[in-house]
Amino acid sequence: MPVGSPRAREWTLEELCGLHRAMVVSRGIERACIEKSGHWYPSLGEEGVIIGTFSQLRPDDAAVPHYRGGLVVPWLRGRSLVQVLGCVTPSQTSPTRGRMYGGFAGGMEFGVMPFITNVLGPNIAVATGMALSFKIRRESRVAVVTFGDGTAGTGEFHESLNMGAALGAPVVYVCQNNGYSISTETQRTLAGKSVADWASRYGMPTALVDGNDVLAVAEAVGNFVARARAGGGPAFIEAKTLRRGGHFGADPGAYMSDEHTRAAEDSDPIRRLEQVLSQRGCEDSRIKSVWATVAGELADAVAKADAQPALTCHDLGLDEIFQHAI
Amino acid sequence: MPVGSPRAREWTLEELCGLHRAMVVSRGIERACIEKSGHWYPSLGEEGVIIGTFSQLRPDDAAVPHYRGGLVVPWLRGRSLVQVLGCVTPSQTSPTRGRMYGGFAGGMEFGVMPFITNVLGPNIAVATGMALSFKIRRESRVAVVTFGDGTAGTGEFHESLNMGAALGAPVVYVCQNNGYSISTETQRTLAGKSVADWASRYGMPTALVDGNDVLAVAEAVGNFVARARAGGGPAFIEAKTLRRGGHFGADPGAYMSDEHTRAAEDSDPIRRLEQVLSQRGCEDSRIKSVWATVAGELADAVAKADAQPALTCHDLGLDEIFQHAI
Amino acid sequence: MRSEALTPSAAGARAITLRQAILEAIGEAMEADPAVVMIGQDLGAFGGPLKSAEGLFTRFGPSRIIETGICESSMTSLAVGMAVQGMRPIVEIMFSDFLPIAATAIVQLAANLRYYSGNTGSVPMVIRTKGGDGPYRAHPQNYEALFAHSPGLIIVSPSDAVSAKGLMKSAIAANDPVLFIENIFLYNAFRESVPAGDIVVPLGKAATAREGTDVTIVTYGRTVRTAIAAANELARNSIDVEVIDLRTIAPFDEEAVLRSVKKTGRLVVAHEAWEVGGIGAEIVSRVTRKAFGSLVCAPELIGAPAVPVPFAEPLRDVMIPNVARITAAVMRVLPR
Amino acid sequence: MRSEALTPSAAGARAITLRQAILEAIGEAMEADPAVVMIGQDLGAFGGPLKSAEGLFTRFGPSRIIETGICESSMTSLAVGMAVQGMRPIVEIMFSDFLPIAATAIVQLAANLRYYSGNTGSVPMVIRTKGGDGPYRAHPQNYEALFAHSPGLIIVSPSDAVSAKGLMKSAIAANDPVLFIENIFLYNAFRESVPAGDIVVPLGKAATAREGTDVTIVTYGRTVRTAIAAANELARNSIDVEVIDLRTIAPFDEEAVLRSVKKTGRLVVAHEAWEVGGIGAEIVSRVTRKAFGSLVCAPELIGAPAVPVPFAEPLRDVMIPNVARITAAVMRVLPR
Ligand SMILES: Cc1ncc(C[n+]2csc(CCOP(=O)(O)OP(=O)(O)O)c2C)c(N)n1
Ligand SMILES: Cc1ncc(C[n+]2csc(CCOP(=O)(O)OP(=O)(O)O)c2C)c(N)n1
Ligand SMILES: [Mg+2]
Ligand SMILES: [Mg+2]
Repeated sequence: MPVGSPRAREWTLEELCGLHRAMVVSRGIERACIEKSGHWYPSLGEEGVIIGTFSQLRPDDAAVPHYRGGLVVPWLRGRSLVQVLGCVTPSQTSPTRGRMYGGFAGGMEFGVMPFITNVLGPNIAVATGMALSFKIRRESRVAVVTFGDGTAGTGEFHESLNMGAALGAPVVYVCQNNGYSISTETQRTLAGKSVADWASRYGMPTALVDGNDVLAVAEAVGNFVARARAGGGPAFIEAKTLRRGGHFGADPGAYMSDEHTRAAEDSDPIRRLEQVLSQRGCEDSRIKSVWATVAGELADAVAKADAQPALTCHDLGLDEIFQHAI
Repeated sequence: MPVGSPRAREWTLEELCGLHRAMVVSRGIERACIEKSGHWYPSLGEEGVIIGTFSQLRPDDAAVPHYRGGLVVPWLRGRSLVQVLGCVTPSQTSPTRGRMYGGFAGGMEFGVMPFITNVLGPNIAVATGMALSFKIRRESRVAVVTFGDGTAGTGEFHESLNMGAALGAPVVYVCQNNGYSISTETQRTLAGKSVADWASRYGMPTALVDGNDVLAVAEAVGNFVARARAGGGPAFIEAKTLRRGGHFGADPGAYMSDEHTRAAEDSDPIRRLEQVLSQRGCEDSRIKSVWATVAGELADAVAKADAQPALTCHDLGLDEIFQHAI
Repeated sequence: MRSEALTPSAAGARAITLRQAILEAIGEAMEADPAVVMIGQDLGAFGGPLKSAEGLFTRFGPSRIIETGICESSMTSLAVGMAVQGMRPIVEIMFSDFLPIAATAIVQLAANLRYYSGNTGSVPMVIRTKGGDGPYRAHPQNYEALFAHSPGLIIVSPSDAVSAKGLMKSAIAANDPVLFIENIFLYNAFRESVPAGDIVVPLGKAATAREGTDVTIVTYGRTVRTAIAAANELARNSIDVEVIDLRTIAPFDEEAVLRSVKKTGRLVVAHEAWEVGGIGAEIVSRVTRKAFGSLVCAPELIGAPAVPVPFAEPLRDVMIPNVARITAAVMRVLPR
Repeated sequence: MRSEALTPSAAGARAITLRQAILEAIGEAMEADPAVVMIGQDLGAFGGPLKSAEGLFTRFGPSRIIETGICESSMTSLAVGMAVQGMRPIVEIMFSDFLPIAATAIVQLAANLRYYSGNTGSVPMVIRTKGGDGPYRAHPQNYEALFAHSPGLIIVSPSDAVSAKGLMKSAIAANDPVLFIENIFLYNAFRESVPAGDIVVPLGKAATAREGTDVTIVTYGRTVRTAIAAANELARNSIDVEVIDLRTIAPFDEEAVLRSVKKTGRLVVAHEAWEVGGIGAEIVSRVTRKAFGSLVCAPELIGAPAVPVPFAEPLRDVMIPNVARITAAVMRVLPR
């Protein structure tokens, strides 16, 4: 959708600036993580899907983000940047206390599900179960889950959507389709037209959106979240985005097509929102200052996170495996 | 399809008689098994799918039958009725040698895959793998697998069809849809329109046929088998049938709708083929004699199978677990 | 009979089966706490496989007795999601054959969540299943050891109706995931006097099913009853066997086992599952490492030999620890 | 170094990593037999995770190096179907974390087929995976014990490049399913001299990685090398340790283990996996039952403590049996 095309809803400048800042923070977090480790799985360029999705939830809704780019989600709900970065430099005061790979940390205090197992798939069912709980208790909460296009090929995806539909769970499924599963162009291993086409066969409304248009994502998610909240049951969104670079930081992605790489550069979701902001009269300097401020906040957060007391062998927590010792 | 409606292919009287006899044998085997155990899972009334499907294979094709009604399939390929019944009264000379529940026996000597695990789902992938082997070796063989509508709800179903399609495996998937998964009307737990509709989304040709019309099944399977053999890749058939009675012999099926039960009685696939036979000039007495002959053969087979030397604790076969002792 | 010994003749006690005792625990828990729900296949009109959910659907309706299709893996993950959100789901895996399908959800998701989340989340969930050889000889798998290598998971298998009820109550009340294995052979094999209302049978604690001084038999589930029968037989020859019913298989009650072995000096472990790589190996290993000095001779382990569980009776009967096999093992650990 | 001792300085021997040795075995087997194919994710341009399939796609093309999506469960069942039809599939499960997803296919399908089919079928299949803690600390699971309770399945985990090549060749040649676990830490940690062409390293046979008379350490995989390092350290104090490298974890070489314990009378078992319910329990149990009289003191078991494997280095380092922990265990089994 070209910049400036008619939108499904009105966006205030404040809202737009909020989304922009969140995307800039997301990118900043990722850049900081890449610097820390070549084995970080960056979400650069996928901020449109991540922020577009998780900005549309109520604080009491359940957020179940994909592993790629999930670190920002608890921040959206109030986790400090020091704590966010602490997930990546585990210390005695960091949220994960070193137990999990930082990118999988989630934040249950903020209603954000961690990637407890790095098996791809189960979290789609987890989100469905969370939503089902809300329905059983007649709460007006919803669950939203994002997952990759590779993950959409698992049996868990199908079983979960089927259960969600059959049980009428208030859940919104969002496929963060970046075109790749590690080195595999998923169109090669996923037979058929699209993930959205699969999902539509479970009798739920589906939308195929430009994932690099954060507003399109937010509008689709917002609609479906409202629908689910009103008792309308589950819905599905396929948000097309593009992985910028290899699977992990140190992966040069030599197997990726030039086309893909060029398209990824060209359709940067942050730049696209900035064009909208300009059109809405937001000055360049104000946009630039967001980047600068965020950079400063992040540099500070990294420094503070790095300075936390290091873990020692005594922090293993042998007695924290059950609530009561068995 | 009403009796006598135009067929997709010509059937000789001999062919029709062959199908008829096979269905009568199938029903006779099942009746004998029900008598032996209340925990037999009968395929009464589902012979149209079973015989319609597995009669259309070449002897060197791979047959992977559903657990319900699978016992007849090796017989179609030459296993004696004594051996067939021997699966159910395990003895020293029976094919399974008592190791498996009779209904799961298969017959690998006849290219019929057993139900090695009673987990529903994996055999759909097994058949896909067999087909893929044929493709890799450039053999003109195909694999055909049947499975229930309950089984179609598993992730394995989706993953297998996706692999079959993506890899172009010469396999024909046949859903023996009898409306139930134990006590569950599957339309209640399977969201969406139909299993065929799901399957169609993997980009393979699909057909929805009346499973109680053995000729319709045979024609659809025959077409897709020929297509797969010619290198056309996988295809899917949903054959609608009706479970006649409970999940197992001793299950009264009190939860089943009267409608279902009446429809099952009314659409007996054997009776329907007999109408075709009559129209083709086959005399009633000839049809009756088939039943009588089969009944006699079965009584004889049951007696012979029962008379085989019983298993003892020495038949456990502790050294038959690996090819070479480890 | 043993059931007598275990059962206080409390007011409201009735003679019921192990299956009914478990159902009673579930029913009472569901009455008491709306967070308790059950999820599985064929729990409605069918009443669950082997009537494992009999009557519950009528009492609690479809929003608390949730029926799904065949999808054990995602169904279990879904229940984890419910548990994380404050429900207390009881996942019904029809038969233990299907546990491996849900292995990821159980071992990697449910068992790990509390620890990995730094105690910010927990999984109060029961995974109940039926396994072991039974009267109709289907679904004879004993897969408990596949799950006993997973810190964070509790595994329970009761041997009598009273403890079955109490353990199920404790399992539902626990704020950690419990795999609850119901032995098919025991399901309707006897009736025992079970008190109505709450019975407290704690997780993690073994019971001395029979006191004795000469030999310790450590066992669980169906084999507890076989061991008691063997002990009674041996008692006629003045051999005094102590039978420890683990009740909780993992983590097992090391203290109770060591206490008994320190008294008797002789250990026999018996279970229906395969000997190789089974629960018995862990028990023998633990006892040997922690009470080597108390052992006067090599421990004995009685379980299934290393072949897939066959179907036919004459073959299956060789697999299962019966009175003769257990008696012979006891004799082997005694001085000749 | 140990690699010297193991490696005949054959013509064509080159210094290669364990990863390369395994790749060489696979490449040679694929050259020799068109029935050998490989199936998994990202085996093509990517060369497999950690380059586990490097170069194979270029050599053998897409009909023999088969790429799938993320579907470990059905992919493994699919490979069973191929094996039944006379192929020799090598299933690549990227990391051992994903083994539980394929548990049904491995434990219930592949392991059971020969026996249940009365020897009318077989599953010549290798399931290869990478596991254990490694340089980049991801995918640190050690799930071998989850699969060592399954009669019909062979589990292998090599500790050096030569045996890695030989064992992979044997695994591919075997007409039964083999779970082949490649330790991530060892993957590129060293180069050893490996002969080109066939090396025969039989399945089911342990190797004496170091001869000794005082204490037996039974171990496998990465821990073999740690044990040797510990033994070398202890040798300075004139403690002479024998290190048994199981190579095949299940069924393990009981004879070799018992022979060594009968010689030394003292047993230490060490592995990276959790102590509780692990392979070590089976070894301690077996030795105790079969060679009780030879043991002069309680065996020691060194493995991971009972918490999910944490990520951060300071925590992970407590989990893994290092030289200090092994040395201390050896000291505990020696007279003071
Ligand atoms: C079940 C499973 N198989 C394999 C992996 C290894 N793996 C990690 S990331 C990844 C690619 C996932 O692709 P996608 O879902 O599209 O997410 P993306 O990385 O593109 O964000 C794979 C295969 C895994 N984590 N889980
Ligand atoms: C994975 C799995 N879950 C549960 C079962 C128990 N079970 C046995 S038969 C059956 C119903 C299967 O329904 P369907 O596939 O439609 O076959 P049908 O019995 O109708 O022929 C179920 C759930 C099973 N065998 N496997
Ligand atoms: Mg992707
Ligand atoms: Mg059905």
